[in-house]
Amino acid sequence: MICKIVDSPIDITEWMNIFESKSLGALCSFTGIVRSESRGQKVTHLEYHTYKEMAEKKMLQTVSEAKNKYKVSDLLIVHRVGTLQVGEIAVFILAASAHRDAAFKACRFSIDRIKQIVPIWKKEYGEEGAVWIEDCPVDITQDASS
Amino acid sequence: MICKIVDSPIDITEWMNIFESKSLGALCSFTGIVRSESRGQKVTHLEYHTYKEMAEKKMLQTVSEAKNKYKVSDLLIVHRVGTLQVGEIAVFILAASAHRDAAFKACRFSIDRIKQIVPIWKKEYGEEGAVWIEDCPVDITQDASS
Amino acid sequence: MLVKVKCFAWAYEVTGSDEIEVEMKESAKVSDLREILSQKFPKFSGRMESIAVSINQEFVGEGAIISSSDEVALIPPISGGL
Amino acid sequence: MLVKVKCFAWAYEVTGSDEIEVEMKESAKVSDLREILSQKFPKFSGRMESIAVSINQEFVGEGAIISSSDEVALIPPISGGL
Repeated sequence: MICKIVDSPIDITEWMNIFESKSLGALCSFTGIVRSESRGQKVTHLEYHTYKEMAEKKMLQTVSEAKNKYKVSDLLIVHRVGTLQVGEIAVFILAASAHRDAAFKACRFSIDRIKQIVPIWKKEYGEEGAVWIEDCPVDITQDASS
Repeated sequence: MICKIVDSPIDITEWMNIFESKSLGALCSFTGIVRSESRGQKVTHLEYHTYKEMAEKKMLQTVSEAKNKYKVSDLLIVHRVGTLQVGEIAVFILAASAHRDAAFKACRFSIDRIKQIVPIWKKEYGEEGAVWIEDCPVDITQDASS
Repeated sequence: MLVKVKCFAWAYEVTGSDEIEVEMKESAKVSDLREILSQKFPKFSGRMESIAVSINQEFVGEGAIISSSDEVALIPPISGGL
Repeated sequence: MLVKVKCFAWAYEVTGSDEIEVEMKESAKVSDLREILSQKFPKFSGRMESIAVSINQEFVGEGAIISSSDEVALIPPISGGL
């Protein structure tokens, strides 16, 4: 189980082979990349801010929930913060399991869960100025580890 | 859209960055790795056989179905055949989309669909001899592109 | 007519060859092919139903008509992917 | 008591600081904190409800009691990931 918040570019090839492969079976990865357009506006760059100590704690909670819910053998979450250009990787998730169903579900769960409970904020810079993206007001009733 | 059957090792890092990233948003990958155990038996190696011309055709059908069903911008399927050792990659799938939901669904659909319609066979070699794995008798009523 | 039939996976092991030639009457159907093969290779017994048949790289039903120029194949249950 | 409150994202822009000090009565609750901040920073008006509050890096409800040694933070709607 690895959870990391980094402020330098994410090199997928560095992470893709992180897990010992002999007993894995299935690997599912998710990569989130900064798009050149958002909400109909041209994006020049993004700024990701974080409450780092809490974010790392909530990422650990996320992988531990995923591990309890699905039979995954290992899970990695790397999230980048700071200034990101279009085409750069903001988040990378890797779920390993003996079976594909668990790998897919754990990976999907993790990215969805990050968006619910991990304190990271995105400010989008575009032609018409900068705007905080407010995807999800935290619903504290949804936070309890299930 | 790339579909390939190869008989040499699959290098994920070669494929992971294949799509132009500026407008992507979400990438979901699936990697299938030969496990050291199967059906309670220790596996020494696998042999993948294929009906290559038809398999490539059915892989193209798979990506085209995935593209019709989900809003994916691009899709890659690479399947290896021949003799594979434990820990080696048998299949790699990459789905690119503006949104994560489509990327996950297209990737999952593709691996499931491959197992339904692409003529590839796996022979497992273990301590107690070799056995053809028969995951899925082809149901021709399920073949029609939907 | 003489029809060439590709044999994959354990169908290859049953027939002993990756391509066999089968003598059939004109306009024979897939169901006829199954019957001929079952008689010629008793080891298909009880397993013939699990085999799918393709003509020119498309899966076909029992009523499909085979012509001598077709690319016919026996497709045992598949197991691609992980 | 004096409580330190971390301000993230646009909460930082509203208060003008990444950490502010708030004077509160002993055993004050999260709901009290909101009230004090809304008065002190009128720009929170209409947006305070969308902020979650954490104490010692856990999200807490309105009735949670704050002590001066707690690490308190204002968490506007989050938008991590892609």
